[in-house]
Amino acid sequence: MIINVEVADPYSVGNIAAILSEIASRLGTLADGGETSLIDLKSLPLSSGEYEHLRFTLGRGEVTASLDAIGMSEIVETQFSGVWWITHYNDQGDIVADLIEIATIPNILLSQPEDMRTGLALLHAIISRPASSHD
Amino acid sequence: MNPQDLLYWVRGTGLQIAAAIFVLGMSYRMLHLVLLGRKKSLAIPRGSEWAYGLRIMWQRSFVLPELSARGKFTVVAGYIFHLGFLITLFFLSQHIDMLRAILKFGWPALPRSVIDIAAILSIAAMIALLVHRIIDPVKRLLSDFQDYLTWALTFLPLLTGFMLLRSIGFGYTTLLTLHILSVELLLIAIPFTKLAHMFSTFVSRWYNGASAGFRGVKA
Amino acid sequence: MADHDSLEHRLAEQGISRRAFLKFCAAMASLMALPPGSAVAIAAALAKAKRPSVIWLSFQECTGCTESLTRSHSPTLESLIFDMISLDYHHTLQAASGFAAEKSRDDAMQAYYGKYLLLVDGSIPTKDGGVYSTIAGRSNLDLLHEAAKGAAAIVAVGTCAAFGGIPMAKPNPTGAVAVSDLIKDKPIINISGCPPIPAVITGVLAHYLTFGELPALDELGRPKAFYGETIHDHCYRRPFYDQGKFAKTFDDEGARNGWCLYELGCKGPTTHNACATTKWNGGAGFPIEAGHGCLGCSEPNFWDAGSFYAPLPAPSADVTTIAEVAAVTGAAAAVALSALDRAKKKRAQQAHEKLTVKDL
Amino acid sequence: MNTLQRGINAMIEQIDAPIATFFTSCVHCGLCADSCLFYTETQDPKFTPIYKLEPLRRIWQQEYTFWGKLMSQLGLSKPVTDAELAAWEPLVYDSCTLCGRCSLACPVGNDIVYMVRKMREGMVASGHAPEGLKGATQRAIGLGSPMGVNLNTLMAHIHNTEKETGLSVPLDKEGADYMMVLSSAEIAEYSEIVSAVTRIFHQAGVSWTMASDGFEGTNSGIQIGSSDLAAELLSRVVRAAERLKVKYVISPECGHAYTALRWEGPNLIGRPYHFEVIHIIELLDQLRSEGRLRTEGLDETRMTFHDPCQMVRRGGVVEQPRNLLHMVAPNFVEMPDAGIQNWCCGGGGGVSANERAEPLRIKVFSRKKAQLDAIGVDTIVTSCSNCRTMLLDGLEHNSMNLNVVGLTELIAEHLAPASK
Repeated sequence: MIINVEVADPYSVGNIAAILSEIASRLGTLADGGETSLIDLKSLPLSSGEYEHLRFTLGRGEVTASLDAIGMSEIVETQFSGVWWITHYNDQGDIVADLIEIATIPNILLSQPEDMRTGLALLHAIISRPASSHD
Repeated sequence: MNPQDLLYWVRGTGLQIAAAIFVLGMSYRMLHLVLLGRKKSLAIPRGSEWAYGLRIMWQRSFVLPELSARGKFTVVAGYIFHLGFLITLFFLSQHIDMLRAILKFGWPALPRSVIDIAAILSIAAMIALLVHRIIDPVKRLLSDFQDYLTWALTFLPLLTGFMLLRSIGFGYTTLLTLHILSVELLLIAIPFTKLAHMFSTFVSRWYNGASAGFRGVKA
Repeated sequence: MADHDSLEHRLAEQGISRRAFLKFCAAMASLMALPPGSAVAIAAALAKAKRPSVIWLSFQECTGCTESLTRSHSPTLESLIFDMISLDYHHTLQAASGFAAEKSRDDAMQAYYGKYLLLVDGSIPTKDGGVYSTIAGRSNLDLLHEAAKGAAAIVAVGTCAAFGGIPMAKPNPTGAVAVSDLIKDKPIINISGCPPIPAVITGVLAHYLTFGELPALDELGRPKAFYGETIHDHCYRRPFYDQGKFAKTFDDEGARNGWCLYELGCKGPTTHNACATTKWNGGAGFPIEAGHGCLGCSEPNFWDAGSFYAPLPAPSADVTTIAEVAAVTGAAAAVALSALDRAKKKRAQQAHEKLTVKDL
Repeated sequence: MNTLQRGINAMIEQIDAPIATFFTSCVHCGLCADSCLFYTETQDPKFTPIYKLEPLRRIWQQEYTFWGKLMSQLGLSKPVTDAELAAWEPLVYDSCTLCGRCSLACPVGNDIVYMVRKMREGMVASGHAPEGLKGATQRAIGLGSPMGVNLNTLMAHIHNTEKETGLSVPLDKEGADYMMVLSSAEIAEYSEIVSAVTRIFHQAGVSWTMASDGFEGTNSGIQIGSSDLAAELLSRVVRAAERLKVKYVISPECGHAYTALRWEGPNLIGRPYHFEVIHIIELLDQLRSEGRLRTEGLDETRMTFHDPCQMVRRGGVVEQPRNLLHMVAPNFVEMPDAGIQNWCCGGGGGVSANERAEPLRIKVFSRKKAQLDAIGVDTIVTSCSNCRTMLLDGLEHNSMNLNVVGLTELIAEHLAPASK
């Protein structure tokens, strides 16, 4: 027996339009020199179809970055400049945070002063180390 | 009692109490009315009591004589209120769910947009009728406390129901509880107030029509 | 010394960068259902967070809550958090057994008296002195009272601990009650659900860990961040509800089209939980997404609130019988009282003094 | 029993299933006001029909409802007082002609006029009836006619008719088919009717008679609301008719006489008649349809017909007068609201006999005036002698120069000569 499962347009439920207009309004604010902002996709009621639809609509733009820190993170500028899709994964590859950031550059990509100082200390240690120690 | 228990109570025990009072009260009141009896006329009839009585029961809902502006207002607003109320009562899918659970049969619901319009119009008509009752000299003279009480008891289910559909104000659980509770208060009040006209109207019309039919009066 | 106990320090020791820490905080914010911008505040708070002792007592329960927690799909994060707590007693998870197990609990209770977090899953039978559930010969009732005394706060995990749950369902043969029915002098946080969403358990722990206090609670003691709104409020099928499009059976056109399950008994509108957004099984979905209505498991007495498949507006008790009895009673009363009225009318007719022209 | 107790007792007696149902159904919508001449022409809310029944409603509530009885037992209800009944007397008598228009208007179907009629039973028993109506009733009982006419007056008309027409007017003829009854207004003012029916019946070959002891059809007892007195008046006609063994009694051109004879009569005397009652207009239409009533010539005057309330709304006689008018009046036009919804002349239900009500009655004639102004006629035809008097009176007060004629007379004027 074949059960014909037909899914009517999963996008017709109207949640996508609301998210897109929210993104548009925030992007407008940013373009006018306003503040950056974040949308937590996990807090929104999205069916899997809608999620895919959102991903498809926003698309991929010019920049893609990845971060490897307690699991991978994927940072993608969507086809709309200033709208970034940030997905944090854990070691097992599960999504632990899924965010839309409206910013000139996502905060997570910026190098952190603490890390810079750690790096700097390490760099100094390398410089001050005698050449002989290189085995 | 937590909100869930309260909701459960109004859906169960509360409804049983309200239904019992409503059914007992109306069964008592309607039968009591008719059992008071009337003298059978000894005159020779010119027409049928039953046929014309039954006709007026139905017809009086539609045929009304010429009216003044204030009369027209009452009739139009009254129609809108009654129709809106009945449409929301009998054709909102949630209500059909409830009735199906009791009656073991159901019928198709009307689209939500129609229900919305009916509810809004009904609420607006009720408010207009209340204002009219206060400002119109005839209605003001006729009105007593009961007229305002029954207004409020009829208005509350409409209001809470509308708030529930549109998610206005409180949370769903609270609104659903308030809505069912207000319906229960209404049910309890019906047998003791002029709201009993929901049934007795048809008996009134029959008596009126029967009297006219007996004399061969054709309106 | 204290600094060395902080999460930030421990992370640094593990070679985790500040950027990774920020990522962790973003994940925490998402987990705790806090605004996404609060990651920075979390980072600041976590820098000072301490490692609390946790004692987990399991009473009249099915271990589903623990199962739920261990099936959690963000293990790295959980492990980070569990790194940050000292789970000193959990009789299902701990390695120790027998007297050693009980001893570790007693030790922790003494060592961290007044500071430890008490987690409870399962309801507590109270009938007949609480004999219906015992651990190592001691009743749950006894254990709870003892452990509660020194607890900083109690987390009731699962609907059984929070509201009595299934053991308390009618006819409740063991006299089961919720933690909050017995303990009145400690802050209690209810994480209801059957089972609760794992991320909610960890989210609440993370909140306690981060801010050192319990999150804001609703009137039933549940964290507002997760239970503040209903399933219905965030259900992706909500637009269908608003349009009045309902599945009538589990295999009709409406069901296939993903319409609202209200008429099939979905309790989403009256159920406060985060299933619709946090979802289950690593975000795979939640019951409604699988085509079944919400059972309302995170609400009190969900087991006794009528059929899972009866729509919300349906009466939760039999109205027909009572109405039939009422109709007959009313009719009988009408017959009896109208006889009195007719007698009154007859008396009036007998008392009638014939009017004559002299009376005018 | 004092008069108040007697009045209240009468109301308790009268309250029946219809009345209980009507009061149960009333939603205080006020629509009946619009149907009442006295409200529409004065805009005074106290003339709202259902309001006129307030004391009766209270008695129903206190005596016949569960809560009302409970409240009375607990002493929480306000009993109906004599002063209250006195205050309501003008509402129940002066501003109600028992026209029954409200009973057609009520959306919940209350037969309001039925209740007013019943309430008057209590009012008159409690001594609260208008003096004018009391006087009329006393004259009717004592002298045989509310207007004081007697057999001698009638005999004079009979003589004149016999002289004028050369026909004999049968009196006390046993075994006739029909017994003609007249209204006191006809005997007093519109005596042409005697000649008219004599000629018509002669042409049509109707076997008829009048009764020397039962010629007066007007029933003041019905108007004042006393079944006891109404029965006494009615029984005179019944006795005469049954003595003469007639098959039919002809109700005169008088609305309340028709109601009394046709509908209330058997109930007043407590048994069915041994004869049937037919209105003169019904009989004439019947003769017309049988070809026994033939007219000649037409009256070109623009004329209209005033439907008496008791004939149409309370009697069901609507088509018959029109059939007759079409025989002789080519320029007949209907008034607005003609037929079942026609407006009362303002003097029915005893109002015409109630001098106190006269200013109000004249005032509310404005409705009839508006109806007449709308069609611009020269002659009003009607089939109720009381309406006829009230119309003449109203026209005079409004300086309107219109003729008012009785339908039977109009037909008689155009009667074709006997063909054989």
